[in-house]
Amino acid sequence: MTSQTPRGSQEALRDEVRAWLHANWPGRDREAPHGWLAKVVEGRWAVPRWPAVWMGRDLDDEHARIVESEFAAVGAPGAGQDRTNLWANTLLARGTDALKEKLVLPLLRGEVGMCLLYSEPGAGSDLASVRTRADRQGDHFRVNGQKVWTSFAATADYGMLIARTDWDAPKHKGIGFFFLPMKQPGVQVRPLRQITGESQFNEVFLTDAVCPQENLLGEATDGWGVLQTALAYERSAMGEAARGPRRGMGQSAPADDPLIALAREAGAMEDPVLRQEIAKVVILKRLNTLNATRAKADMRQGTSSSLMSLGKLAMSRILHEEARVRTLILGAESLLDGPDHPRADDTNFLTLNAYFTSIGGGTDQIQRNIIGERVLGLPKEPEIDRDVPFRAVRTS
Amino acid sequence: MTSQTPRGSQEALRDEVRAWLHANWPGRDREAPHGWLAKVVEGRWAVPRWPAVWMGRDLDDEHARIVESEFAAVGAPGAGQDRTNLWANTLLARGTDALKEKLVLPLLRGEVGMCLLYSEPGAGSDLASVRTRADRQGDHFRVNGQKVWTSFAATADYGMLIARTDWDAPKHKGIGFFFLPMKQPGVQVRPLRQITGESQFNEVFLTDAVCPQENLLGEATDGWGVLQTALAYERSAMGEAARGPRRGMGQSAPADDPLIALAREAGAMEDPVLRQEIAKVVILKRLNTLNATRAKADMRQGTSSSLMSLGKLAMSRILHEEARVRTLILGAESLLDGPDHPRADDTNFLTLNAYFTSIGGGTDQIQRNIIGERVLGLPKEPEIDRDVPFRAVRTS
Amino acid sequence: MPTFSAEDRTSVRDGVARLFAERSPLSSVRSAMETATGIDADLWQELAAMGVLGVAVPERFGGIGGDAVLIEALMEEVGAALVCGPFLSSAVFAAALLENLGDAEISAKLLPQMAAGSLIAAVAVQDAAAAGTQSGVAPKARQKASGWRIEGEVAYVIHADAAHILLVAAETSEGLRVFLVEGNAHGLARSPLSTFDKTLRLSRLRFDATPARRIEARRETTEALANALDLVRVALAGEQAGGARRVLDITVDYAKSRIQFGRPIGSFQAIKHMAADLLLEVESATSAAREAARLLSMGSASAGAAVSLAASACGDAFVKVTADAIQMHGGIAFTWDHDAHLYLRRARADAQLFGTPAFHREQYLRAMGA
Amino acid sequence: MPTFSAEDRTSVRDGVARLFAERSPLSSVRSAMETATGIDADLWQELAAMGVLGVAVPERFGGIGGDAVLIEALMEEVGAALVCGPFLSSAVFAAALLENLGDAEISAKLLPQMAAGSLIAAVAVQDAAAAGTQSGVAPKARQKASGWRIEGEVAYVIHADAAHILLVAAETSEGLRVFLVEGNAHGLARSPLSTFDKTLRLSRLRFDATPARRIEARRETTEALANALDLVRVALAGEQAGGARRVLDITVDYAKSRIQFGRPIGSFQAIKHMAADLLLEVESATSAAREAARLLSMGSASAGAAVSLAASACGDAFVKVTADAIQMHGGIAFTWDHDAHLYLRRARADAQLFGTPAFHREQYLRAMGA
Repeated sequence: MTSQTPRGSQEALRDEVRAWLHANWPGRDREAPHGWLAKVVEGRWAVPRWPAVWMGRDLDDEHARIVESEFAAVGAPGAGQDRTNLWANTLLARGTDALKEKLVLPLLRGEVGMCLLYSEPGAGSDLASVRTRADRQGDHFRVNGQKVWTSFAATADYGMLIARTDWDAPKHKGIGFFFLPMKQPGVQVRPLRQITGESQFNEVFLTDAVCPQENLLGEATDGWGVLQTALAYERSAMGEAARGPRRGMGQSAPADDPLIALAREAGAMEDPVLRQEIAKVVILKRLNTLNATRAKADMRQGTSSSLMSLGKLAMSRILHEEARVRTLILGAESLLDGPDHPRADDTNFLTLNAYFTSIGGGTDQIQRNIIGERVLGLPKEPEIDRDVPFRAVRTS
Repeated sequence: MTSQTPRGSQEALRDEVRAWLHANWPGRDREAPHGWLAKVVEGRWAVPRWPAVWMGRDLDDEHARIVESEFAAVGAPGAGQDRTNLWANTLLARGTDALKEKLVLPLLRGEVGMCLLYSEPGAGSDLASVRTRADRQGDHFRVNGQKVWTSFAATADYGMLIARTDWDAPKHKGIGFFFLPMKQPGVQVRPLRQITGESQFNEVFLTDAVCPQENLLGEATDGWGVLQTALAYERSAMGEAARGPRRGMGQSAPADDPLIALAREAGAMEDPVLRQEIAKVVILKRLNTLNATRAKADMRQGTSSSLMSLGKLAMSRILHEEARVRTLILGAESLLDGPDHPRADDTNFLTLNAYFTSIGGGTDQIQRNIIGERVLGLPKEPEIDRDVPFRAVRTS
Repeated sequence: MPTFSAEDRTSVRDGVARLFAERSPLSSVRSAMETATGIDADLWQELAAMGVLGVAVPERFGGIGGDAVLIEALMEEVGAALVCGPFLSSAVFAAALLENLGDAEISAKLLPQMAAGSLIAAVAVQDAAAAGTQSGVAPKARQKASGWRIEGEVAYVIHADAAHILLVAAETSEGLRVFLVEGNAHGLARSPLSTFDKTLRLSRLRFDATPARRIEARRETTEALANALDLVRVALAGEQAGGARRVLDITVDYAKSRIQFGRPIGSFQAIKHMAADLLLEVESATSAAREAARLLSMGSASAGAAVSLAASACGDAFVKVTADAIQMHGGIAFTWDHDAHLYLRRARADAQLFGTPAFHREQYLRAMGA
Repeated sequence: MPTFSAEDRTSVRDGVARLFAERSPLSSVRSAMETATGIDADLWQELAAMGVLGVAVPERFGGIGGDAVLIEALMEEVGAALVCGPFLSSAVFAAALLENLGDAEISAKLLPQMAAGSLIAAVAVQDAAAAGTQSGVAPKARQKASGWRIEGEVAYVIHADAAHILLVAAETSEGLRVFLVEGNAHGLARSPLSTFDKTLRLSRLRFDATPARRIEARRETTEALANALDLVRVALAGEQAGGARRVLDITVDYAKSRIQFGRPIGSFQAIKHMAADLLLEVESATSAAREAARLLSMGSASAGAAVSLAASACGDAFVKVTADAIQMHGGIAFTWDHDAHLYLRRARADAQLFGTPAFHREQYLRAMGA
C-alpha cells in the first residue's frame, strides 16, 4: 500500500496543515473557539476535495485524508466536510446556483440548522410512496402533508423535503426534492414521544407551506434521483461515524467492555451459562470492529466494500443481543427503572432503543433486501406498483 | 363433550366390533395373519365411513372412531383406512368407475403397490410448474419426463402422477392427474442416494410411458384440483401418524427422553451450559406433543385446528436443534461415524436427516407461507406466473 | 375439586373478555397505570360484581371456587387486555395462600371481603416474586407479651402499595409461618420501586417490630406456599399466553392493512414468516399453560414439572412475540402512543416474576429426575 | 518475521487458487476422499512444486518461510476448494512444531523433505486435535539403554495413516517432550477411525515400547506446542472462512438461477434474507481469521485472544453457513451427488478440531482477563 502520488506533495501538505493548526487551534483536545468553523472554511480546510470556487483545494482522497488526520490529531473539528456534510454535499451536487450561493458556505460554517423531511406515516420502508404534495404556483411551490421522524425540526432553518409533484407519473417519477424553509406559519412541529420516553423526533405538519422555486434541487420530478444522492452522502457519513470512537455499546476493547463490567459487578462472571452468553456478545462487537477496519482498508484501496452495508445489520443484532444478555445478568433487578436503579434503567433503555437501529433508517428487513440485491446481486422482487401512475397505487 | 348420537348405537357397535375381533383376531398385539386386510374389508371395518357399496357402513366420525379404537386396543391393523389410505380415498373421490371397480378394494386389501410421481428436478416447492408431459393419443396418454423423490418406485404397481396436458393454459390449469402403471418399459427407476448415504428415494424416468384413458382422475386439465384432494388426504394421514407413538426423536415422555439418556451417558448432565441446551430441546418436544394433543381435541370437537399445520415446522426445528445439542454433548466424538461409533453415527445421521423434514414435503419456507396465508390469513405474494400460458412461464 | 363444567368456564371467561373489551381498552390501561395505585377502581368493582375476584375463593367464603383451569383461562384474558391491577397478587396469590393455609377464622374474615373487592391483599415472601433474588434481611417473627412482632424486609412485593392487608412469610423458632399484617400497622414501611412495566407495582417492605397475627396452618407452611406459588405460576403462564396471542393478533391485523410497495406488508415473506414462527410460539405457550392448569387442578403428581414447563415456555414466548411484534410494526411501534411497547414491558416483567425461564428450565429437568 | 510483501502473498494465493480450480474440482475431492490415505498424490506434488508445502518452512530448509498471514490466506483457498489431504497436519502443524522446537539436526533432515512433498508428518498430542477430549492413556517416554521408548495412546490424530513420521508429545521425568517416531516403528499401531467428514483422516495411535528419538528443544516444549497450535488454529480459521465464503457463493449462484413460481428463488425474501445474514457471517469470519493471522505474524501480545476469537467465530460461521446453504438449496442438496453436504461435513469436523467454539469463547474471556 505505498502511495501512488509523490511523497513530497504529501509532506508539504502535512506541514501546511500543521502550521495552520499551530497558528489557529488553541491546542490538543481544547474546545473550538467562537467562529472556528468559519476560520476552517476560510483556510480552505473544510472541503479540500471540492473545487477552489467553493473554498476547496481540488485534492484527491489521499491528500484530503492527510488534512483530516492532522485535524483529528489535535481534536479540531470542521475538516472533511466534503465527505461528512450531508447538506452541503447534496446542495453542491444538485442545487440551483442561487441556492448554492445562499447556503453552501453558511452550511459549512454550521450557521444553518437542517432537518430531514423524508418519512411519512404512510411512507416508511417505502419512501417512494410519499403523499405530501408540492404544487407549483407561479414562482414557488405550495406544500401540504405530514412528515415524521424528523430530528431537530424545531430549530431547523431548512428541511430537505421530498414531496409529490406529479400524481400521474409512476411513484418514483413524480417526486420533487426541496430545501423547505422551516420558519414559516405553514410548518408546525410536534414532538413525538418514543417508546423510551424520550422525544428526539418530531412530527411535522405542512399546511400550505411555501417553498421558493430556487429551493428545488434537480428537476421537479427527479427528486427520487436527488434523494439517492443525498442518501449516499448520508450512508457515507454514517459509515464514518460508525468507525469513530464510540462509548458504551457497539464497539470497544473487550477488556473494558461495559457488558463485562456489568457482569463483574453483578457477580455474573462466575456463572458458566452467562459467561458463554456474554462472550458471544463481546465477540459480535469485536467482529463488527474488525469488519469496520477491513471496510476502511478496502475503501482506502479504492475498492468498494460490501462490509459497509453489513455494519447496520450487525449493530442491530449486537444491540438487541446485548440488551438480552444484560437482562439475563440483572435478573429480577431488570424489573426496575428510573434513576434510582441505573443498571436496570440502562438495560431497559437499551432494550427499547435497540429498535432505533433495527427499525430506523431502514428496517433490518429492508437492510437485508439491500444487501441481498446490491451486494450479492440477487434479483429484486416483482414491484407491482413500479410503473403505475401513483394515483392508482395502493397506499396505507 | 357428551355425544350427540344415541349412546345405545355406540355400545352396540362397540360390542359388534369386539365380537368380530374376538372371532377373527389372533389376540392382543399378535402378528396379522395372512389375508387379514381382506378379512377386515370383508367385515366392513376397513372404511366404515364409506358407503355400503364400497364395503363401508356410512358411519359418522364418532362411530367410526369406535371401530378404530377397538382395533387399536388389540393392535389389529386395517381399520380407519377411510382416513388414512391416501390412494383409496383419492381414487374413490375422483376416479373413473372403471378404475374404481378395478383398484379400490385391492388398495384397501393392500394388494397394490403405490408411489407418488409429483416432484421433478425443476418443480419442487412449485409443483404446478411440472414439465412432464402427458399427451393424449386415442384411448391412452403417452407420458414423457422425469420425476424425483419417489419412494417405493421399484416395487409400485401404480404411481399417482401429475403431468402437463395443456401447454397453452396457465400453469395450474393444464395439468392431469393419473394412476400411471409402473410395470412397463417406458418407466425406468433409478435409486437416488441421499446425503445420509441411504437410498430411500428414486428418480423415475418416463419415456413414452403409456397410461390408459380410464386411469385419468377428473378432467384432463383439472389435475391440480385432484392433487389438492390427494394432498389433503396425505396431510390428514400424516397428522394421524404424527400423533401416534413414535420412538426416539420428536415425541417422548421427558423422563426417558433419549437426549437426556445420551447426556447422562456422556456425563453432560453435570454441565450447566449443556443442561440449559438440553432442557430447551426437551421442552420443545414436550410442547409439540401438547400441541398435537390440543389439535386432536380440536378436531374431535369439529373445529379445525391451526395446530395441525404447525407440527411439521415445529418438528423441523426440534430435529435440527436436537442434532445440534447432541453434537455439543458428544464434542469431538461427533467427528466419528459408522457402526463402531453408534452415538456419533446417530447424531450425524440426525444432523443430515433433519433436512428430510425441513425440506421434504414442502420446505420450512413454504410451510411458513402456508401458515401465514391459510392460518393467519395474510395476503399472498404477487404470483407473476399465475395467469400466463405455461409455455411463456420462466422455469428452471 | 373442579366444580365448573367446560361450559361454565367458557361463559365466565367470555363475560370477562367482554368486560375487558368494553371497560378496559388500552386507553384505560394507560390511565390506570399512571395512577398511584395502578388500579382501575371501577373495573375492580365490576370484576367483583361478576364474582371473578372470588375465583380462587371457595363458595362457602363467597367465592366461586374456580380451579386452576378457570384461573388460567381468565388470566389469558387479563394478559390479552393487559389489565392493570392486583388480580394476580390479591385474587390469586393471596387468596390461594389463605385457602391453602386453612385458618378457618381468618379465611372467614378475609376471603369474603377479597371476593367482594373491598379488601386487597398482598403476599410478602422473600424470593417468591423474584426467585433467586435475595434482597435485604429475611423477616423474622418473635412472640412478645403483646403478640407477634416482625423484623426484616422483603423486596419485589407485588402490588403491596394498595394492599389493605399483607400476608408475610417470616421465620419463627418453629420454622416458617405466615402472618397477617394490617396495611396501616405500626412499624411497617412500604417503599414503592419504580418499574419498567408501568402496569406493575413493586415495593420494598420494611418491618420494624411490626405487630402481626399468626395465621394457623392445617399443613406445612412451605407446602401451602408451594401450592399457592404453583397456582400463581400457572396463572402467570396464562397471562403470558393470552398476552402473546393478542399481540400476534394485533400485529397480523396491522400486517394485513399496512401497505408498502403497493401491497400489504404481510404479503412479504419477511413479515409473513416471522408471523408463522410467532404463531407456533403462541400456540405452544397456550398448550403449556393449559396443560399445567389441567394437571394442577387434578392434583397430578406431574403438575410440578408441567408448571415449570409452562413458566419457561410462556415466559420466553411472550418476550419473543412482543419483541418481534415491534420490529414487524416498524416505526409506528417505536412511538410511546402505540401499545406494542406496553406488551413488551409486561412480557419482560412477567419473565422475571416467580422465576425466570432459565430457572424453570433447570426446575423442569430436576422434576424429571434429570 | 514476514518476508513476504502483500503482492507476493497475493501472487502465491492466486497461484494456489488457480491450481485448485484446475486440478482439484470437487469431483477430484470426491475421488481422493474415497482413497485409503485421503490424499490426491498428484495435487500434493503440484503443491510441492509450487513451494506451498514449504509455506511454514524457513528458506534455509527449502521452504518459502511464509508467515501466519500467508498461511491463513492459503487456507482460505484450501477451505474453498475443500482440498483433501494432510496440508494442515503436516505442512502447517508438524512443520511449525519442528520449527518452534528448533532441533537443528532434525529440522535440517526433515523439513526439506516435507517442503519437497516427499515426507508427510503427523503430530500426536493428547488433547490437541480434540481439545478437552481425554482419551486413552497419555503417552509416556522412558530412556532405556537402547534409546527412548514410548508407551500409551493418542486418539484423534489427524492424517496419521499416511504419515511417514510422527511427532509425539510424551511425558518424561523432565516434563513434556516431543519425540520423533518412524511410521514403520516397531510397537506402533495405527487404527484408523471412520469419520463423518470423509475428507478427514483420524487415527488412534497405540505405542507399545515404541522406539523414538527425542527432539531437542531450544525453548519450553509446552511453549513450542502452544505456538504451533496457535498457527494451526489460525490456519483452520482461514479454512473455515474460505469454505464458508465458497459455500455462500455457490448458494447465491443457485438462488439466482433456480426458478420457482416463475422467478429466481433468490428474489424471495426467505432466501434473500438468509443470504444477507450469511454474508455477515462470512465477512465476520474472514475479518477474524485475518486479524488473528496479522497479530500472530507480528508476535503481538494480543494474538492469543485474537486466535480464540477467530476459532470461535469461524467455527460457528462455517457450520451455520453450510447448514443454511442446504436448506436454501432445497431437495437437490439432500442428494449425495450435490456437494453441499461435503462442506457441511467439513464444517462440523473443523468445529471440533483444536477446540470447539464454546471452548474458545471461554478462552477468549480468559485471555481478556474476564
